[in-house]
Amino acid sequence: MTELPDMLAAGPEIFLAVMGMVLMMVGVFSSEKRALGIVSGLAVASLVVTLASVVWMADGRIVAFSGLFLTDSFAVFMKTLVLLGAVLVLIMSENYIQREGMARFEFPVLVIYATVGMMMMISANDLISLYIGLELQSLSLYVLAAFQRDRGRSSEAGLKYFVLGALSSCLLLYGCSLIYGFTGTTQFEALAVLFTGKESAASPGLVVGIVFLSAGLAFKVSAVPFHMWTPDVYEGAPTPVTAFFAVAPKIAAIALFLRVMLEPFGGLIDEWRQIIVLISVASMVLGAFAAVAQRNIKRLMAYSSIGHVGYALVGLASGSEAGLRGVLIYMAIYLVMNVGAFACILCMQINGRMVEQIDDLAGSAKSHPMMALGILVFMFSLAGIPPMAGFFGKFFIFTAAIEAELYTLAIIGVVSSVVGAFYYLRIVKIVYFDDLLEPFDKPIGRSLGTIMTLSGVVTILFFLYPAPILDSASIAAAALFPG
Amino acid sequence: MDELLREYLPVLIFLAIAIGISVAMLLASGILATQKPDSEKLSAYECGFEAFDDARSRFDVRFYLVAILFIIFDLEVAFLFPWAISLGKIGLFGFWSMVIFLGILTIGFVYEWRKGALEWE
Amino acid sequence: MIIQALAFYLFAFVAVAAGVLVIASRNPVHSVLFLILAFFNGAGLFVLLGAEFLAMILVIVYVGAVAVLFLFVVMMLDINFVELRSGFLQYLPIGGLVGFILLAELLVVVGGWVIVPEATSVAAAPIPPIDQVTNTEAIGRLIYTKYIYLFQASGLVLLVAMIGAIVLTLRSRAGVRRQKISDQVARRPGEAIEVVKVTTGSGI
Amino acid sequence: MEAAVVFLPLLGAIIAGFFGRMIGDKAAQYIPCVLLTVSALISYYLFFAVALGGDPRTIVLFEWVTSGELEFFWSLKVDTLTAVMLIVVTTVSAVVHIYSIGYMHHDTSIPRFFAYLSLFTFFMLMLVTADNLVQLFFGWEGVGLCSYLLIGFWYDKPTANAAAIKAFLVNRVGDIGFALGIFATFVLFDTVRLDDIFALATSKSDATLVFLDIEFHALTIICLLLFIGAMGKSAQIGLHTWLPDAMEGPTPVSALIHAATMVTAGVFMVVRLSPLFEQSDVALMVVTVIGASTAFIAATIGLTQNDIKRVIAYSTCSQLGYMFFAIGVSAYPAAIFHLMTHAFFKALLFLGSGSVIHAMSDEQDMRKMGGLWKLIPVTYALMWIGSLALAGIGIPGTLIGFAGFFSKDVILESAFAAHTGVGTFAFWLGIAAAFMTAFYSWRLLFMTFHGAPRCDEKTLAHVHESPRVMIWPLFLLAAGAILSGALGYHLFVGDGMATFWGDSIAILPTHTALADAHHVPVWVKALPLVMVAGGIGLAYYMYMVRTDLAAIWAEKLRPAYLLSFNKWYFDEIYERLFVRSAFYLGRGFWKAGDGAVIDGVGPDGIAASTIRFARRASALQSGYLYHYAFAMLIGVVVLVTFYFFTGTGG
Repeated sequence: MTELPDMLAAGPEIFLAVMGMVLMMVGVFSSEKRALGIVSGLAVASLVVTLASVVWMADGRIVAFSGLFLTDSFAVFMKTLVLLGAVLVLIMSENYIQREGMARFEFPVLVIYATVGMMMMISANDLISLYIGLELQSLSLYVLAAFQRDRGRSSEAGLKYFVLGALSSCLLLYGCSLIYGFTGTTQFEALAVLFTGKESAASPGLVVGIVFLSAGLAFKVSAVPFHMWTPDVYEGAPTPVTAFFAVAPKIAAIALFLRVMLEPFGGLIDEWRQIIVLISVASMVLGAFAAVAQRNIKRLMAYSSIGHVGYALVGLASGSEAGLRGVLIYMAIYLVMNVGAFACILCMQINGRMVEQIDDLAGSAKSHPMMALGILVFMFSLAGIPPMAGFFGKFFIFTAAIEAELYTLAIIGVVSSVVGAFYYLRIVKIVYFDDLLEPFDKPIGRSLGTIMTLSGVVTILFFLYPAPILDSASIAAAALFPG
Repeated sequence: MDELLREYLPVLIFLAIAIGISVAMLLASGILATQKPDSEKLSAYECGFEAFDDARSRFDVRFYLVAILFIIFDLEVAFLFPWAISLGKIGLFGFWSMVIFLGILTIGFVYEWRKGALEWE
Repeated sequence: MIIQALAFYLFAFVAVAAGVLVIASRNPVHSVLFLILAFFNGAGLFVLLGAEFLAMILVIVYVGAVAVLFLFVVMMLDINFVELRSGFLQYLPIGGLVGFILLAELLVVVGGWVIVPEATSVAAAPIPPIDQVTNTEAIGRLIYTKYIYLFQASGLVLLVAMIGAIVLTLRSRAGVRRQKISDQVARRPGEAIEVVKVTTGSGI
Repeated sequence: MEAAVVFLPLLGAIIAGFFGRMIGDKAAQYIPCVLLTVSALISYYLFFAVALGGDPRTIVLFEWVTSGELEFFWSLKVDTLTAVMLIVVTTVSAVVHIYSIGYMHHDTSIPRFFAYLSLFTFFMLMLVTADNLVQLFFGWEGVGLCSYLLIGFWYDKPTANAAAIKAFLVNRVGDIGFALGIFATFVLFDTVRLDDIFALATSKSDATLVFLDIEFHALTIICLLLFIGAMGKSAQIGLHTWLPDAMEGPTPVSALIHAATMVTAGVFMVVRLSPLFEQSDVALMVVTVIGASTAFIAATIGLTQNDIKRVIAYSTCSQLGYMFFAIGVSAYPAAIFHLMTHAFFKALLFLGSGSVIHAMSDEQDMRKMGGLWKLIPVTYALMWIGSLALAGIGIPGTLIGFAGFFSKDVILESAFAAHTGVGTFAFWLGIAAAFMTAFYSWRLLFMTFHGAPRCDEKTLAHVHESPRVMIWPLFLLAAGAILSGALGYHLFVGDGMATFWGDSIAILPTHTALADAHHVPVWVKALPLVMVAGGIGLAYYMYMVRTDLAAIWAEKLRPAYLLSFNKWYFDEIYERLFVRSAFYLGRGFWKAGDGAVIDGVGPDGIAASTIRFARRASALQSGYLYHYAFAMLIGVVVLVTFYFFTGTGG
């Protein structure tokens, strides 16, 4: 029987879900015009409150709801990132949704429920709660992707994402059922108990189950070869939604990936390491190469995110605490960089019309020096050029990989990041050295400007005062490696 | 196990009979009735015209909406059966948990109503 | 027992055949109908397993709702299925190959079927004996209390599904006059009709 | 407050640099001056509080890096040593700032100049207040950067650019040594925080580093590496070639950076790390030898130079040599003492020569001067004071004398009192250098101010005393040049020494050179003075009485003269050894390596293949749903198969 303290552990999630319903009611009962304004304001507020409570309630490892739900410092770290991403994206998107004919109060509500789903994923402690959280999140995301229902590309994106997502869910479920069939349990602790130090426990069937499971997860983090949806969806979806896709769900899915692989199946690392290595190499290489040919900035960001996932998976493949720490730091930095980059992309509109071609950026340094500077900073950081924050993310990952003696992986990673730098820098070149074709509109919204500046400053000055992120990352990493 | 299945035996027999009868009817009409088909007879009857186009026309998306809403509440109802059976065992806690569940879906219902998704213009 | 075996083979065979036909049949509406048939037989198999709740759910939800939905979808987007199918053959070889490999591997898996020895020790919720507690009740005892977290979460999933359906498909069309019963009832002749004196010879 | 000292200059730099245009030249000049004066005053307060009050302190600003066992903070360590450096740096810097208002008034980019100047001061203060090696290195590189910017301040002058680049490169050589030293320190001590290092120093005194399977005495290696860094900054022999060329920069810069502060950073660093150096006799010996040779060789070069600023530059070089061999005999206080006095009188000399140059409308060649003393009497007097201080005139055994007298003599005495081979070597070279110093100082005075004017009428016509804003600061420095020695003697190297320095300087009890310095035979005390007098006399004879003598001797001792005049051919040798070969190497790499291999295979090759690959990769993106789904299925199958072939459990 579940008692109240159990519920308290999931307090933030419950609060957010309830707030979601409240917002729906507020939305439907307030007048058409004012609904969106009120609801999005409230949504941001409640997300912030949730963030605060997550951080405030963080104390050690609590298992609740008869082992279905778990919160520990790892979960707290990841939830913080996810909530931050959600809040920032909501704030950034306000102008856009007003303009682009998607001014409906369901947008913030769906964002909230997606966030609830992600939080459930992050603190899932059981294959079933993993799946439920995943579905809640994905379902909201499918709708968000197709939110601009009158634009063909948006609906197409939604449909593609939905169908492929369903397929990936099938794979994931099939994996889960194999695992359940071979072990008779879905609980992470129980699985961990079964596998600690017993290679014998790994029957091929079980590992095939794990492979299917990781295939499903790989789809959610858009790792090769399950990445195909990413470019189309990123391009088709409304830009704020793309920004959301690029940060929050990705971080949540990575968190899930890490937890599933390291906690229940940590004992079987020699079984799955090869597979993770394969996926990560493929992602890094494809992310680096395919992006070069892109003309559309959102597609480019899609490939870049594929590449970044590849790097993150390097940390997972190393399977050590250092590696995990690396991934956490990487995701934190990744969040900042991408929010900033998308803030810049959201500035790209020519007399009221959004533009997405890279060539539209040509020479914007002359008309929008600040935005251009932002792009410069974020592209450098994404390319991992010191002393930008992005460099340190890669640095920690690769050092971990080398400690784990995955030399080839590290080398491939470095090489592909070099190739990656090629297209990031190409953007900078276009921004600064090409001739100005048609200036973007001024002024960019205040919220956009603020977010851009903030994340830019963080990106540049990270190296001066990295301690908070590094420390909390180490604490979070320690949570998955008890003892 | 067995008696469980034995409970289902009538259903099985019923199925068999139903299938048997329908097959029999088809066969009977096939065998007994006289049939001289030609193209005109087989063509779709549209008051003497040639058929204009494919019989399948696009549905209005609203059917789809209704169908989805139907599924959702269908599922909700499906959850009620086990609850009803085991209510004695699961006590107050179980009761309230179902109430909360219904509450959530009621919110959705209110939302639909206000949005006017339930009325057929 | 012979009946049981017969029933099993009947259901299983029909299910597989229906499954094949879902893919094979040219007319998508037929495919949906075959799907329904497959569902039915699946339900039958569940019954044979003693999981009658699942069987009923399968019939109610899948046959009753999902299949209908599929029909709508198929009706809604009138794609020329013939040309969609045209690519089918050129993918057949590689598709067959992939399917074959997958099958082989799964066979290997099933061949190497060893349940982890301690599996039973860690089982989450031991299943009560079927002859005392029907599996419907067994489920009922668990999902509302032990698994309340998942139960409410699935409630949220349904809620999101509602929102999604409405957001994506509901559009209020202009120029539709809704029926407002209260207004109609409250209506008085005075508001509706006007008595006009008409002098002969001159029109209104 | 400690923070204020350090960050006020930064504030000034920011204001002058970023808002210079906005607020106009005037403000851009005055604001940094005011800020610096304030920070100077505060640092005097700190000097009394910390050094005399004897309470050293460390202020943690904020955490910088914590990664594994590598952890350190941004923090300000203020002990006696730092306090002394603070007053030296801020005072000279403030003076130079004010002086520059006058000196640069006709320049076009005043805000930039002041921004650089203040920025330099900030980095210098960062350097002296560092409490860990990394922060030290931060300041170290910062001052290097600023010196580069300031030497090349007149970037339209090709010589200036060349000099700037040369300074930068030569310093890099040193910095590599320094950086390696820091790494080695971290390897040995697992920390870069100075206090921890000092605490561990004795315990590690016979630790060894294994490199290429050869065991080295760890601390010796570390100290030598660090000392290479110091040599670069402080222009010790071998790495000194950049200093004279650095005179291409504006004169205030030469005064501030290349006489008073930056070049002494090396000395400061070594003294700061005295606990390490004390542990390694070999390192100390090296330091002594290098220092003494520098003092000697630089002095010989100074004899024959004709550019007024270069003469002073070489004298700076040789004075730094003095400081180093003082360190070498572990008379650290003496070194710092000399550092302080030298800062005053050398800045005075530079600014004085600056005002000469100003008066001569930017003429720097002494052969074109002469007979100026009537025209610019104040500057003349100031130059005299500076030279007297530099030569070290004073009455032994009393507290009467110019600053240089006390500091230099105590150095020589402790070198003698060290009673080691190298000590004696240093002593005699020092004596010789003292003689030459006196000679070239007065040669400078006579050639510049006396005899018949050798410049053309026009220049002579408007030779004028510099404006007040340039003269007044000099008086301050002059006061320092006269008094600082007498005032500081007791505290710095006298009986007050122990209490004054506290534990900011560590000297092994076995190293008693400085203590013994006070009881050396009389002739040792007197000898320097005699030499100096001789030097002055000779200079007078050669440049006032028999003016033709110089030429004749130059003829007679042609080889020696040429050797000295061509600065011992250092530049030429380096040109041959490094620069040329580097050029050949570089060209080789560029043509063969870069052009053929790298570009061919690398950028161009990769870029080409990348684009080809990219086309393929994005061709996969057909946009058809069922292609994607299919790809996913294939992916799963591939993964499972892959597992079956690689996985261990299969």
